Amino acid sequence: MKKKLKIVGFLCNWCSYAGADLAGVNRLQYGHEIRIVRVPCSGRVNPMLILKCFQEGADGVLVAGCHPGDCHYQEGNYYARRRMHVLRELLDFVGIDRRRFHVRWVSASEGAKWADVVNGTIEDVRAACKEAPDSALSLRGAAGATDA
Amino acid sequence: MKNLYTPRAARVKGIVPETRDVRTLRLALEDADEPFDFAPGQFLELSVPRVGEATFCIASCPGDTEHIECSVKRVGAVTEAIHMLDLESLVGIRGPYGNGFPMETLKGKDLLFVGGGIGLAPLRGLIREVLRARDDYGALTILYGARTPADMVYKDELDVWQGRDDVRTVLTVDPGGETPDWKAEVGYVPDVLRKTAPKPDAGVAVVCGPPIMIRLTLAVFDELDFDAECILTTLELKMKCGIGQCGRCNVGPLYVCKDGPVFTYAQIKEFMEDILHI
Amino acid sequence: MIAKRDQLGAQIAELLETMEIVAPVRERGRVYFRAVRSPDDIAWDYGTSVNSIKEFFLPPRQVLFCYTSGGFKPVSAVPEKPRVIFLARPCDARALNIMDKVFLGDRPDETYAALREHATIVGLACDRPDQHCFCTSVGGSPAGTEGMDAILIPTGDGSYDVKILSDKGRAIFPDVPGDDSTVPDEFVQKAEAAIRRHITVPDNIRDSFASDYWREVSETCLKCGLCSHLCPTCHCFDIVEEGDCRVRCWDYCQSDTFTRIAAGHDHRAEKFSRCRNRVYHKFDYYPENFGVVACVGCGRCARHCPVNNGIADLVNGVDAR
Amino acid sequence: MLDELKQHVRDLLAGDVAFVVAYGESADGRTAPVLAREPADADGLVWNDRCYFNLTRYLTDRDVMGDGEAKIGIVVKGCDLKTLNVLLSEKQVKRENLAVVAVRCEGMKDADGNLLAKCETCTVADPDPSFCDRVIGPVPQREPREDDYKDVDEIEAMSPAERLAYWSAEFDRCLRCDACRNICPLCYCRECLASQHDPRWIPASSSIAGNRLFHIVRAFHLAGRCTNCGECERVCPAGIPITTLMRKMGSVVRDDFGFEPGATPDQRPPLVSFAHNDPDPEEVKAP
Repeated sequence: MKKKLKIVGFLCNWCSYAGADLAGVNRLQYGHEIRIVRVPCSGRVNPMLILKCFQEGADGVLVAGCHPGDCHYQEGNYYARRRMHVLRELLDFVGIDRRRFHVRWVSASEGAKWADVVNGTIEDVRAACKEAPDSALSLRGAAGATDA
Repeated sequence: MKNLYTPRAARVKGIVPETRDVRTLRLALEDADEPFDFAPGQFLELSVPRVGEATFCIASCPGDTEHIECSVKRVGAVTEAIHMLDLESLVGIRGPYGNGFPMETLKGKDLLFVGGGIGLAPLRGLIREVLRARDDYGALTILYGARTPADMVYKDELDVWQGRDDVRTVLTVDPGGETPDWKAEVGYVPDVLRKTAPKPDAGVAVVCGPPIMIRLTLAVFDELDFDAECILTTLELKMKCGIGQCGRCNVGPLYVCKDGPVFTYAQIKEFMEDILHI
Repeated sequence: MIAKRDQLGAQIAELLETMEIVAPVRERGRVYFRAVRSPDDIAWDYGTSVNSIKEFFLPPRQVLFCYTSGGFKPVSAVPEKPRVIFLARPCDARALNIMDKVFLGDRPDETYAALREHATIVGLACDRPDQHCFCTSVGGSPAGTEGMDAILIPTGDGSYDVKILSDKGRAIFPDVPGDDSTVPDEFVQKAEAAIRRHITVPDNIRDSFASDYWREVSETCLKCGLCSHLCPTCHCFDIVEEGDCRVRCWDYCQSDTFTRIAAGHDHRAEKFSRCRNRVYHKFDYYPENFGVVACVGCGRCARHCPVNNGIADLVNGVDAR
Repeated sequence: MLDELKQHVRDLLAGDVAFVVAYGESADGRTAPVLAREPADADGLVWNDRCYFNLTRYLTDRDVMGDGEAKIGIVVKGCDLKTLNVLLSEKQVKRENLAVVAVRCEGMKDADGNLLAKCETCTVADPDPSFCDRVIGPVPQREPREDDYKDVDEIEAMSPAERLAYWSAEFDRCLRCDACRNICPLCYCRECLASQHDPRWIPASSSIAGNRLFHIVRAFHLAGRCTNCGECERVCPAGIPITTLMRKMGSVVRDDFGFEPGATPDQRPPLVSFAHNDPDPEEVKAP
């Protein structure tokens, strides 16, 4: 049975969320495997939120914010960039496929880029799932017997 | 294989708002033909599916056969979830656990109930039981305090008790908590207790409330020269298993869940520092 | 009957077909009790193990039940294959009898009871205590057989004198004549003499409850759970929600969340009171409730304490005041 | 040397210092952290190759420090000074309340008498006097070997699936005893995220997924802060190579942000700062 992917997207309110909105207004098609959570800024995304998504069974996570230099709050995404870089390195080091977790910069005018980013992410996560179905962080898998 | 920790399914059959952060649940077990025999003062473990389990004293009395009642103050994850429950919600019940009040030794005695805040809950079951057989007991005094009049639980019942001439009911609110129309006492429970100064030979005192109130109230009883054997208190320390195995609710060698929650002051005096550490 | 290591190994290989075998194995230079795949994994000549065998009776994580649409479905934590625990030291085996008091008392824990019933314990008399071992001070012996179904007594040269102690033991060693189950005096004396650490549990320990001693000796404690997790008699647990299930898992009394309620009150908020409770639980409350000290002198708390402040020293020091 | 240390501690205790965190002996005669409170307590202090404890751990221990307003003394090695610098830069201790006594160090040894790995590559055996109030002992003669990060490289050379398998086996053994966290001088959070009940970020029980999460979160929280004292790995009863995880984090902040944790007492921790030319998380580094 082909499993339906679940990808959580954290989108900054000012750029990426608006970019996704633009993609919608322009009726651009992209994968529906993504669920979007709007956040004020990519700098708001605590790594714990990302890990929690995996814990609850997400197959992939995408964090998207304004391009570095364009942050609505001047520098929020610079902090995010550092943190997400460290987190990606760490997850990779413990063997969690880095294709499951992406950090992309999408501006309010980049509707088409948003569609590409989502499709690219879905493709990557699908490829990762093909090699290992579980993110290795999911507690749903580890919780033992669950009600069918 | 079954285990001790699998609860019995129950449904919420009634919800009574008591104060802004306390509500009383009326619960009915799904397997109602299986008995749920309890004594006043015993407690149960109430589960909210996928949230957790917490310990609550049974606020109803054995005579209330229709429902089991628990009063729940909203303080943490489980109690928060309990406050979100609707009628007919599924919950889990384990118990009853604990020893309960020594009803036989209370018979024929003058009784003084001292309660604070949500601490009236375990006393309420006992008071109801006592009032059911009023003639079996001596003089009854109820001293109950809360932060403000609005924080008092079981308001209807307080009215009933106040209206009875065979019960002396003293209500008090914390200094600063009184409203313009508040007619009763103003002062912390231990201070009001000192003022009302019951006699040491008054019979048995039963105390329940927040830890600080219990501690200060017991100190007042010491001042008033009460016999520590004649003071009962019902403790609620953190519990998990409810059956004396998980190891956290002990007071010295005694487990609140198994040997309590009702203790005489004499039993726990030695370990006061370890129980009511503030 | 004298059996050689390779004979026992061959027997274990045979048992592995129908049973789960737990035995000491070497990992990163230290010895742990683990389920083994082959007798070759076994560290026959081990001295002390890091973990005790309690995890095979009180699992570190046990799913109690799962939620269904209309209620609660209990989950069994008992493995299908029966289990044999090989080469358990007398201290660890005896600890099970001590835990029985809690879990097989007036409200028997079904899982614990089943896991106890399910397991056969083949002990190994101890001729390799280290400087932290003090079993003889708390009612145990390096040659003790409490809690065992059979015992192997090392006779040197990789041979063992096998003694049967119960029917379960006989089922594992059907060829051993069961007429003699005593450990030879000579071994007992030599083994007991090899225990170098001795502690005193004062009779009047209760009198020190209010002493400043507890503040002083607990100063450097980190409040971690290392000693509790390795202790063969520590059995405190937590009950938590995980996903769609409720889980019982190990907990430890030094933890900040052990006694703290949701409203914030913590009746043992200070380090010293937790430390004191830990010592009293083992050496005062447990004897009062169950007639036996909840310590078998395995020495793990001292051996592994991150700051070298073991329970043995804490209780031993009480009397010195 | 030990006499000089004892005398200095004695003098401190005779003065305005409430207590000195130092190395002494446990009741069973092993080297252990002690709190010297009276001048006479200084007699029991020790200095030997088993003084591996990083005593700065106690500087944020609320049961020990109380309100933290009293002046106290602490005995440190050069490596511990790095941790102290992190604590100072994170404003967890007040420098003016501390009498820092540094001891020159020839390296610490494990139970088998082998020099600890961190000591082989130590470059701070002779502590920087500007970070402390007193330096005691003869100048060490040891030549440090250059840190080759072999442990980290070995794991990076594995395929992702091998890495996952490797760490799964390690994390599976974790008992969740919290010893690594509780001995860590930089795990000073009043309420650890791993213990929080509401929300429950990390499961309380020991399972591979939960344990993995615990160690990932701990490594992340120590990224750019950990000074590699190695206490976590030393105390781990399961022998999990925690320092390898920490060293990987250390190499990321060093290589990508040019940051050395604990180098000075007034650094801005790297994860609460940034540079305009930081690498992009999606950038794949050349192997």
